[in-house]
Amino acid sequence: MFRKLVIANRGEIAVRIARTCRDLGISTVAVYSDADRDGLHVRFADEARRIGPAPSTESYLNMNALLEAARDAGADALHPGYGFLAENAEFARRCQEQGLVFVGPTPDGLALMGDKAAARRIARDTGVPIVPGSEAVSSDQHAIREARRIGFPLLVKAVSGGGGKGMRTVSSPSELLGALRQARSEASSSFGDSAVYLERYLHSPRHIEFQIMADGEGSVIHLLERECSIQRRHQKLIEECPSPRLDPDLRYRMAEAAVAVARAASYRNAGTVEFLLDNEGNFYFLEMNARLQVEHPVTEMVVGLDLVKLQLRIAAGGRLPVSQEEIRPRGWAMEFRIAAEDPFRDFLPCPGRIDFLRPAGGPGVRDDSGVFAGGEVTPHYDPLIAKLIVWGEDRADCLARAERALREYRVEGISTTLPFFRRVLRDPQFRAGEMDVGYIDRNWRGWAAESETISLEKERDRAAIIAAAVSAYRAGSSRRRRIAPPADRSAWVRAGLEEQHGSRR
Amino acid sequence: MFRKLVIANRGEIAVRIARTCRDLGISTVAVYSDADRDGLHVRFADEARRIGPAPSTESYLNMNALLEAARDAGADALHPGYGFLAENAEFARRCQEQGLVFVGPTPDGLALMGDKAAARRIARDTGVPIVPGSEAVSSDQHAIREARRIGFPLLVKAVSGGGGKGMRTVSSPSELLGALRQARSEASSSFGDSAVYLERYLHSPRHIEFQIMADGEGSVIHLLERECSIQRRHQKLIEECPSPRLDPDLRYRMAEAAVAVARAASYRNAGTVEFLLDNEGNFYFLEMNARLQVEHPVTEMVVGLDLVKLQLRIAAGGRLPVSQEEIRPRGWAMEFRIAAEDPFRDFLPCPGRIDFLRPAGGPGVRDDSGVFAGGEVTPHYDPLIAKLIVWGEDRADCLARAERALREYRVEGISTTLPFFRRVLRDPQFRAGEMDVGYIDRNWRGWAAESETISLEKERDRAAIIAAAVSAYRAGSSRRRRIAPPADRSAWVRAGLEEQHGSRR
Amino acid sequence: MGEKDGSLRVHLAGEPLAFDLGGHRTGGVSIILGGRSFEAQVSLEERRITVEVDGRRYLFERSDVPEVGAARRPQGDAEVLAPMPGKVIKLLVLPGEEVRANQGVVLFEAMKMQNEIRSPLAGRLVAIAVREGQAVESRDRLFTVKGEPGEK
Amino acid sequence: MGEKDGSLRVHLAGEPLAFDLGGHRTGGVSIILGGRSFEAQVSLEERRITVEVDGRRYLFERSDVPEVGAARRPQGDAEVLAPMPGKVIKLLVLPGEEVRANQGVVLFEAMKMQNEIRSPLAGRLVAIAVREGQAVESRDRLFTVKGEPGEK
Repeated sequence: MFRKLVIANRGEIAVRIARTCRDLGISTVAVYSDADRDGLHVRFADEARRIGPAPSTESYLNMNALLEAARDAGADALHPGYGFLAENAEFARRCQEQGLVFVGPTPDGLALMGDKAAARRIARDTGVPIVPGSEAVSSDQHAIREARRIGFPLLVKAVSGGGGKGMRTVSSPSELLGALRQARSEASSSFGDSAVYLERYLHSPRHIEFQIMADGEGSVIHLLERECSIQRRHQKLIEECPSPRLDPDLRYRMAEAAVAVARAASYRNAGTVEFLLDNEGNFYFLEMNARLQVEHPVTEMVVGLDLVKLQLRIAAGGRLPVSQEEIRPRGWAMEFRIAAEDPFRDFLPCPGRIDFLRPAGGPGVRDDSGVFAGGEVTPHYDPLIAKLIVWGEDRADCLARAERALREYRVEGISTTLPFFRRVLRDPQFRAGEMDVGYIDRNWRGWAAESETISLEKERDRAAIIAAAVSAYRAGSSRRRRIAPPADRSAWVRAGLEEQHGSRR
Repeated sequence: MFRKLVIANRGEIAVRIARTCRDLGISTVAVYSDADRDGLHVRFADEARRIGPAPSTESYLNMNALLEAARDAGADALHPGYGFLAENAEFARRCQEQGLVFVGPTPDGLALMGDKAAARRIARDTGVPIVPGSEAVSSDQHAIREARRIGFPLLVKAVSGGGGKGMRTVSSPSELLGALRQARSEASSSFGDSAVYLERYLHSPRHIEFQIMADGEGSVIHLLERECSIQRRHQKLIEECPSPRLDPDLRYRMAEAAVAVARAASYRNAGTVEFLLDNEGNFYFLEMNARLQVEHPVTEMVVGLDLVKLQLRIAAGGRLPVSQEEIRPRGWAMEFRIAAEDPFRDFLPCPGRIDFLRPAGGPGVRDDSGVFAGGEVTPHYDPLIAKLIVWGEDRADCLARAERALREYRVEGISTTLPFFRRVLRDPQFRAGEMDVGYIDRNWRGWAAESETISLEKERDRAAIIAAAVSAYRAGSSRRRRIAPPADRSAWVRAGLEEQHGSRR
Repeated sequence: MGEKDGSLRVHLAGEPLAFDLGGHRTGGVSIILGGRSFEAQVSLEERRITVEVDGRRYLFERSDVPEVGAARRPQGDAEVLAPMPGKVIKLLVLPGEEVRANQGVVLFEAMKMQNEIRSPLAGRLVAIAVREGQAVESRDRLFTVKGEPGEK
Repeated sequence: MGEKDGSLRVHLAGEPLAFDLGGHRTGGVSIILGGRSFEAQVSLEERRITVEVDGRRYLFERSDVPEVGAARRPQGDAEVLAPMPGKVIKLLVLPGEEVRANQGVVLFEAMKMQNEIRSPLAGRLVAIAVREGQAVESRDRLFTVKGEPGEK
């Protein structure tokens, strides 16, 4: 096994990787930009090295700085996490040249899967259905030609992309060039590669993906699927394992397809084969993510294995320690991505200081936070601050526990996606497992508006809310210095305080 | 299922019960003494009722107040948790008379198992070996006679006891009456019953217990054993499931004995059959705890079931939803009882305000806290503030994760048992699974002393510690108002700051 | 309304109510009212107090502080402020041009996500206060739209 | 020793060392020194600073504050203080009686656990400052033991 490993990432995933390294006795080297000196990942590592100023292009995407840190620290391995350079073949190659084991696929494997167009060809040649689309588009003219062939609506996607970054939906020809520009710009700043391609937009499919593990020695297994249809702008917000949609037969066929693609690509290490599933039960290969996914914990909860540990074993030249037959799933798991975003302002990112943090706990609850009370969420990086993972004996049990855990969870100081999740958990459709990638766009705007209106049945409920507001109002001046409390109460509008005012007589 | 349930307890176990009730859609009523208005259990319940002043005899042991709260709230069930009135047959009977379902054994079952002497008779009659001892002793004279028969060393134990309360070790006749006095007094204030009995003291046995579930309709199953040998003054500090000592044959024989005792007693609901195991592999029935145990989560992690949910189902008249064959254990779990006690001052309880709390997280970690940052640990009740539960694929994995989790865990403002656990985890004997009930007495004093001496190999380590001390020293005056920082640095002794001082030249 | 020993008395529609307020303000306020226990999370912002109880959310808003993002001025104009710290990537409309309601005016990047800041109303873009590549703070003015006379 | 921008310079045995101290004091101090990262938990008490790093614990103690539980006075006497808030259950020795070192003098209950507060030295119990049933605060005086002349 490795002696010392550089974690070329930040936030919750750097913390996640550090944890497994500690479990295995591997010494860890955290890297940090100037904005992350006080990051939790710095504290959870055995060593820490500054790699540059806040902008990611000068730090977490800075290959030279990362490789130098690894050299100086005397590391023998590097885990890239997800995002940043995780799927960058050049970076993997440069690690290799420096004698540093890159925990992930081979550079060739990365180049292959990183080229989404090439990955699609492999799937097609393996007999796995794909969504109609283009190769990488070389120019605006090329894009216009391809778009005409594919038809609208369509998607612009980053060739090196993932996590919804560098991806845009285009519903009519007039939007194409603007979307291309945005996608290229975002792709460039996120992945250091501005190349994009086009793909037909399927109407409200489900997003279902299979976790693959391959040791490069011939063993390729899958660790079930994940249902990731709850997305906003192609970013997943809730994932679950297994999918409520799959029956054993469909699961079997999709898993076979996923394993076949990985085999055809001579894939090594952890990977995820993404599919779209339409409501007739037809599935289409979308792409293969050649890295650990954000949502890997739901799989871990159900199969009882540590995916980062498996990654490290494989990277260290080991064989897969489990066979397909030994994978025995138990129960149901869901993940909620707690992000510093305000769901009531169109999911606008909102960095700031976390004044109070009380993660949920108790049976079936796992907390993967990248932050701590008193810490700062910087505006420089992804707004994901923590992942709440919930396990239950079955989906109903998991839903009940998730509702409880979301109710317990407290983050103060910044807005988060928690209120969004609480609302989704009350939706009968979600509870019935009925969802597709259009779920949030269809539902959230209405729900957000509904919660903005005070419409309480019971006077007592209303009174409790007023009491809370009054109490906060009073405590406010002493506790929150950055925000001036309103000087004049009569300036407050809407029912709340007015009611109270009116009831004084 | 029940509509509304009173949780007749406080702290982490009240929180634990509230969680499962939420999962099942049962409305909960918390009860609180004046010292617990700001307890976490009040926040996690749907209703809350004051039951009296801080002393437990006037609140959590006050049957009238509890029954009145239940009546006023219109509850149809009551869960007693552990300790307090959990094993009080009279209380269970009074609940029944009031039409309130007591979540636990029948009043008769409680009376039977609550009378430890009667329980021993049942075990003996079922053919299960017992530790030699007395019936309840009626007077000091009776005790002296019985003690002579049993021989020294011996144990004084509360008839209604549990959790090491009202229990004393007596190594010679001269200590007997003092121990009786203390045990009676403690038993009275903890359980409202001062009766005690005597039992032979076995030299360094293991404490191993089996989790039983019985539906009172004929189904009695066991959910494996728990190893609970890491005890101090008969209070468990670390528990694990399964036990590293049991092989399949011994496990089978002990489980059979445990189930036989429960059957013979026509036991209903959750219970725990405790055994002592000597190093020749002989086991002795100790007692049966007729309630949920503090350490039940390690079982939950391994069998994948919610024991509180099973308790509620059985209490509501349901059959056991699983058979013995369906219990499929997975992996290994350990629990660490984080108590407000200073292990470096002979585990002296140390109540106070929790300034900062960062429970451990990540894969395999479950947090069952009864407190939150900013909350107060009152001097009135048990010092247990949180339980850290860790699961791993096997014992080695569990140990590694436990070490990591203990390292992450931060509690500021009060002393806790965390440093004790960190030290135990470094002990090769513990890691090898070699332990008995004398483990702490044999080892801890030496370890505590060792950690008080500064003996660092590397100058740099020493420097880091000095830096931390200096940094805290500077921050201290502004942050901790209750403690005056030392005015004169030269008054500080021991190596630390002197070293720094000396190195200034 | 009166307060004594952490309890709060309010008369609501003539009926007196006694609240019992917990002592801790961070981590949410614990409220006991008529036997029911609530944990309310309250956040204070310049323009509003948000109270969240049992997963439901209630707003108390001020009328005298301009709304972030799109504050309608009395005259029918809108002054649009930066919703958070970030960077102006691109200006999508030139000063003096007409804009439709909800049309993107500024392409804005924050936390690696690009968002279009849109015009809240149809009218004419009369002023842009930022340039491409500029870093802005929360509530910095981005642009001003003068409403169409007919729309007022 | 000097400090600048969260960094701290110390000369140790002539060798200059640059620490990088994190900005947050609660939740432990983050220290980076020579590439190594430490999270130190520090607790301040009246008599000592405890620093815990990587599961190891280091004490810095003051010599001029009497120790709780058993503070030896210069004359060879010991004044024993309550270690925490609690209740005196029973007095086990009468004033004027002889006590052995480590003999229990007061039976003390706190957090439902009974503990004997012991004499730190052999000698005579010269004063008891509490009565049975009395509630005491942390650091209240419990009793005083006068050491045996020979023991001094």
